[in-house]
Amino acid sequence: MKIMNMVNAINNALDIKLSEDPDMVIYGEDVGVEGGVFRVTEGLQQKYGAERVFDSPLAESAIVGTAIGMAAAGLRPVVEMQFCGFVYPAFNQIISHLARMRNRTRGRIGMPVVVRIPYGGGINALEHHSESMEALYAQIPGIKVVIPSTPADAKGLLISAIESEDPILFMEPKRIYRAIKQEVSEEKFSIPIGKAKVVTPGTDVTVVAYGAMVREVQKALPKLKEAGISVELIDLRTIYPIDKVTLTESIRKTGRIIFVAEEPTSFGVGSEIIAIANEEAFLYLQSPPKRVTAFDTIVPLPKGEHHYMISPEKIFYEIQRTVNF
Amino acid sequence: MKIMNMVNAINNALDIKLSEDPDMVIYGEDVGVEGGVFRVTEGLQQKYGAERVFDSPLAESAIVGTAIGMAAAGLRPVVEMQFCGFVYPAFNQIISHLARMRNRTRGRIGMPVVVRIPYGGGINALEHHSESMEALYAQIPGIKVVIPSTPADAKGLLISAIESEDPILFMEPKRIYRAIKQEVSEEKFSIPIGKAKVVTPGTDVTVVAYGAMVREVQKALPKLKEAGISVELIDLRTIYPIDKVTLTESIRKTGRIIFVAEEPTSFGVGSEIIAIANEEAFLYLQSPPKRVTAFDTIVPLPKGEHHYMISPEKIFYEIQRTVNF
Amino acid sequence: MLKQFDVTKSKMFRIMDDDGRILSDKYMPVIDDKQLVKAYHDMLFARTADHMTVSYQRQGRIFTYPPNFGQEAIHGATAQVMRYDDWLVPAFREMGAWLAKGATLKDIFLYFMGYEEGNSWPQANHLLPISVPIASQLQHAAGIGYAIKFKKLDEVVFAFVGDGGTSEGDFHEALNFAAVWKVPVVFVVQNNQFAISVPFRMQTASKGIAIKSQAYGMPGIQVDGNDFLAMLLTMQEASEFSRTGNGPVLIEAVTYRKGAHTTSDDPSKYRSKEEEEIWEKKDPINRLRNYLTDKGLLNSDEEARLEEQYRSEVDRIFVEAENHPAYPLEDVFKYMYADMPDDLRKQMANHEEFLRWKESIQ
Amino acid sequence: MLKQFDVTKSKMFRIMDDDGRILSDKYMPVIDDKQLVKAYHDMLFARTADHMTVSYQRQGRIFTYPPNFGQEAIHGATAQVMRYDDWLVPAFREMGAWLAKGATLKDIFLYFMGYEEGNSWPQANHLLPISVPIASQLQHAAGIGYAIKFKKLDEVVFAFVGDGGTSEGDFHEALNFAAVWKVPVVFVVQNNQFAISVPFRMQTASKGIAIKSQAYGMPGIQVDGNDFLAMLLTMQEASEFSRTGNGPVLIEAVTYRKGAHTTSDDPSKYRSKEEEEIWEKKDPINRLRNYLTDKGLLNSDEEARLEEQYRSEVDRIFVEAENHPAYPLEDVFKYMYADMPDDLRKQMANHEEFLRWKESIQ
Ligand SMILES: Cc1ncc(C[n+]2csc(CCOP(=O)(O)OP(=O)(O)O)c2C)c(N)n1
Ligand SMILES: Cc1ncc(C[n+]2csc(CCOP(=O)(O)OP(=O)(O)O)c2C)c(N)n1
Ligand SMILES: [Mg+2]
Ligand SMILES: [Mg+2]
Repeated sequence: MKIMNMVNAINNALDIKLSEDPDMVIYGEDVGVEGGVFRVTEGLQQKYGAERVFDSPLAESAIVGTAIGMAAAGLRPVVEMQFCGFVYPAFNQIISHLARMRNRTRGRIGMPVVVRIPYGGGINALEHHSESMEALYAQIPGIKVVIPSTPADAKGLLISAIESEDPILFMEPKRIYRAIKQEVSEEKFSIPIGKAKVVTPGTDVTVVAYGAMVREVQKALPKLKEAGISVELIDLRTIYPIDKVTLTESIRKTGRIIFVAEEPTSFGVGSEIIAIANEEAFLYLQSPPKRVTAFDTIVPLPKGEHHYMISPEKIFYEIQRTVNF
Repeated sequence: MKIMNMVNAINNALDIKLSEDPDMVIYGEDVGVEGGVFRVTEGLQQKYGAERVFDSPLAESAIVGTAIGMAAAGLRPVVEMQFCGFVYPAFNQIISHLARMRNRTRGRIGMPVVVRIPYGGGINALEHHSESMEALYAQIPGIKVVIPSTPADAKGLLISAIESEDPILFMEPKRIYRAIKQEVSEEKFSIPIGKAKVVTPGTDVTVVAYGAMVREVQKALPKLKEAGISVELIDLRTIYPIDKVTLTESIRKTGRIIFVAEEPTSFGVGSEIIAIANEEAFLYLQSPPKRVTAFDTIVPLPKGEHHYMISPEKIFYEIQRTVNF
Repeated sequence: MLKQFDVTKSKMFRIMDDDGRILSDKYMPVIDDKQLVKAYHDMLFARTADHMTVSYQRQGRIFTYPPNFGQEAIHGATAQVMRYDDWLVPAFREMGAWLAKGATLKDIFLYFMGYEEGNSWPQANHLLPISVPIASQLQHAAGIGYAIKFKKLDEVVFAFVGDGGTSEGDFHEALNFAAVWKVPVVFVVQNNQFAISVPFRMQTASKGIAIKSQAYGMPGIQVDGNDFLAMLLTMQEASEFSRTGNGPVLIEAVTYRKGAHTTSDDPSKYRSKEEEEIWEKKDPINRLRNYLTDKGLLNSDEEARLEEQYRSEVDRIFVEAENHPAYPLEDVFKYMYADMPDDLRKQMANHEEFLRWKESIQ
Repeated sequence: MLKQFDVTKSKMFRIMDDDGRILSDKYMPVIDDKQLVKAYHDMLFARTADHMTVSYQRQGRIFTYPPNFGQEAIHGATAQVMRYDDWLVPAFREMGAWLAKGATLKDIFLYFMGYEEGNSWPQANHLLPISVPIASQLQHAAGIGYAIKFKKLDEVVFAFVGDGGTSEGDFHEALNFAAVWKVPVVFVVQNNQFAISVPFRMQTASKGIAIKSQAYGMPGIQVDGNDFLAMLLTMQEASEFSRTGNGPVLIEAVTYRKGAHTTSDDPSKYRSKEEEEIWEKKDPINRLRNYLTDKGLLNSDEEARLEEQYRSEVDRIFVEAENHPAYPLEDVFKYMYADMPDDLRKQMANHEEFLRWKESIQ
């Protein structure tokens, strides 16, 4: 075991898979020589050579588009989009090809491609560097969306993602890239995609979160305990396909559900969680499912971001109100 | 009054606004000489000249991107994306600029741009020509999404859209481009954006639909009536911002809500409708809100499309089950 | 020719004139007579199938179809140079090339009848499916090129796009990546003068498409796409160039879309009969026929017999395709992911329940 | 020069050598001495502000900032040709040009401190905001160009992008549209040799960027972007060309990003000291200073005084920006739409309720 932050853990997962699978390649803007603007791929080009870990020209559509071709020809590309706000030029390749190639060819051409996307706010960044638009991707039939909340999860989920025969958007909560450190095994291990994790069992209310928000909920837990509220915290881990079994069991037990995320409120993952709560546990619901999510606005620049980001206080406040409904 | 189908009505709205506003221009692929692949802009180039109604090179990103520049410089562009499946190359311009320019410049540069998008299935089309991905757009902070269900609505809503100071994605249900004919005034009139319409008042269940699905629900109404079920049919008309007042009133009255749409089920407009029902009318709900929506799959090619499209029978079936919950 | 061609100055490369007479035999492709006749027959077969598909569509037996009429020499020449392990990355208007790569006509029919199956081409090696989003497929070609180079394979990618497609950003990015990576991709632009109704001069202000190769530091050539011999030599040289590690090539094949854009389109709205007549004189099959006839390699009786044979073959295949089993519900779900997620399984089950109810009330 | 320049052959256009000595006065921009000195001072001011901004960032008084160090001659030349009604479409590394267009330094500071306000530039005419998504802004420029032509105005658009940006599809589409529409846009590529860590040679296999103009049928020119005089002549000719109805121009201004990509970047990871030293000798301000000194137009005492004055002016403005009022909650919502939708109003009210609660428990 070794103390790792999420950057180390992702780097370690990439390293393990590169050493195991000669057909795996990594590329994107600045991922080669520099090791990525977040240093996630640091050292990998030196270790595996510039044919397997390399810088590409500055064009997101072609980064994903060429990965599709590589996958069709038997490689396993793991590509990086530099920031969540810069995936959009690749949107057409993602939705029209990456997500559709398997179905279009009746299973003949699968797309074992991982697209890594650092996302989310809270780092005082420039415009377009702080968005949480995971719902955009979760709704695309044909891809899966995975978001880790700890270094160990990042490693285990990324290894599963790279081994998956399906295209995975692997969204990395950059705010906690270095903020959380924990012991992580240096051995290879994987965590299954499509399974949520009960972080803290509880009885009064189910709180669903993922990514950087899991930690924010955890920060609110002591106060909630003080207030006599027993929270069952679920880390979704996979946004699509959602683990409805774990969710439903928990909601049926607690009768209350609160969704916490950085994303804008409307048309988000939270809407889907509420829909699931209704479809699967309607008769168990004791209060309206609640979204503790960002405004339906553009993420403000740093000086205004505190208004926008979800704080542990706000989480506490909303949970308390829901339980007292 | 004149009998018009939706193509005629949209053409008429464009004609009225072109004649009124010398700064309005229309362009896109094949919209000029040919009048569009659906003939929506037919005759307009002849009438207003090739500087105001014209063909552009084949590049959706630049069609939207240049419209942004034109709007910044005082024009009012109405651009066409040829099919719903071909908007994606323009996704970056839509989400990163069209939706953000006003906020970015603290209101100094507004974006009075209309992007017309024929969308939806049921026309035996090739791949990528049948999608209903309105939720992708509805969730983008900074734009509005409008979908008409009749010729008259198309005209009135489009006139509002063109006059709006905000960017509007105007999604046209191509399946009913020519299928519905009605009397439409040739005079100028407008229908407000952001207001839903109660198509049929009723007491047992609220059914929310828009676009081509309004007609499919209407087809199911006689049988539902026979079965003794009184349906309040609401045509959403605007997907964002949703008219929560009309929705809430209706749900509180009927206690039941069913959402009918062509879109994939998960992470869709339906999820948001269910969230609204919970947030605004939780204590009134007598049965779980229900989505009668498409599978979370890619729209099948024509030979499989009947499996995928929502039929009046399925609408009847689901409504009956919900009412009998 | 490729080496000599100067995209900033040279005129379109041709070997034969509009009547199929050799203009200059300075550059001639190497191909033996038998193979040449076979190439001609393959083009004839493709044209026959194409024409018949259009009429099936008119009869309502097939959905929208984009005719290949007039562009057969490009596909015929490609067919001659593509090896079994080479890759073909189609747009949607290269039927002759698909067939050469191993796609069956039945599959092609199934596709345009509305079955995804028809786009999976199990008999073909290294053939990507038809790609509808314009120009997007070129990036796949660049990626395949990378894989070939990475694995040190002896393969070339042939990637197709139309003149309209050169305006898309994906065209630019694909050519740029392929050139920076120096990978074996032959980009073939079928400049058929139109993108649906939009004429080429409204697509770009550049002097043609071949010159765009300058932007990427790759060789380019503008060739008469209706001149089978010029097209063949160009494809031979380009594929050789790419195969031997010199990176990508851009070919502008100048041709004319003699038919409609698709069966839903009416060209009379946007182009003149006169223009169509000018191009009628440059028909690629007529030109090759004249050339072969002059060389004494064709026999018109046999050709009539062949066409007859092709027609009945096409029709037999079409009827076979028409008798394809119905599209099962499961097929909507089955190929979305390697393993079907529970959610999809449940959505299918719910729908089956509905179908049972529907049946029960009838 | 623009007319004479052959992108396929000509060497980079320069007027002065690395020491500021005139290589040839065959092509010289028309500018009077006073104006020339002013241009120099403006560049000096921009550099002073740039350096100080970097140090404010190091002091934690400002967030991420992309230094302009080394690229000032491009902005200085642009400043000289832009008229009040001309448009400037920035990327994010042209501070001197923004200032010339009427942006205030205070606004620029506000922006990099994290206020959108700083990007709205109320004092500037026809200046678009800073655009972060690489190359996307070029399409806006083409659209503005269309509006200018449509309204028959006497205006030109100056649109900026980096060398990395030329790889994006949006670059291609923007230049193509502008050329097809024949609209007055001067596209300026600041080829500063790097896109963050990626060197230019990995960005494209073409012989530079100017040659890419061939793909669009527009004139192109490669100019020494650290040579103020060459840059000025080029901008004069290009804007004149566009202004008189001849359509767009592509300028490749060859320069060097002497600083880091942004204040979060460390160039020592990917480039050598030797390379940096080579470019140090080509510094645009030093070269212009040498030229002006040789002409007897500068006085080193005055310059020292000026720099001192600039520093205190910049600092005064920075402190003013630092004292800008806090960002009100309402500003998050207020500018999303022309009229605030009920939903946003409610989200704001809910948040205010939470804030009241939070206050109440403290
Ligand atoms: C991204 C995208 N935009 C629009 C379309 C609709 N469309 C289909 S074919 C076509 C014209 C293509 O022209 P060209 O590239 O010249 O090919 P051709 O049809 O002439 O073979 C258009 C606009 C599409 N399929 N994809
Ligand atoms: C679409 C997009 N992708 C990625 C980024 C992240 N990014 C910011 S600047 C930059 C490099 C830009 O290089 P270049 O165009 O040469 O401009 P320079 O920074 O050298 O001025 C990158 C990759 C971005 N802002 N937008
Ligand atoms: Mg064409
Ligand atoms: Mg650069």
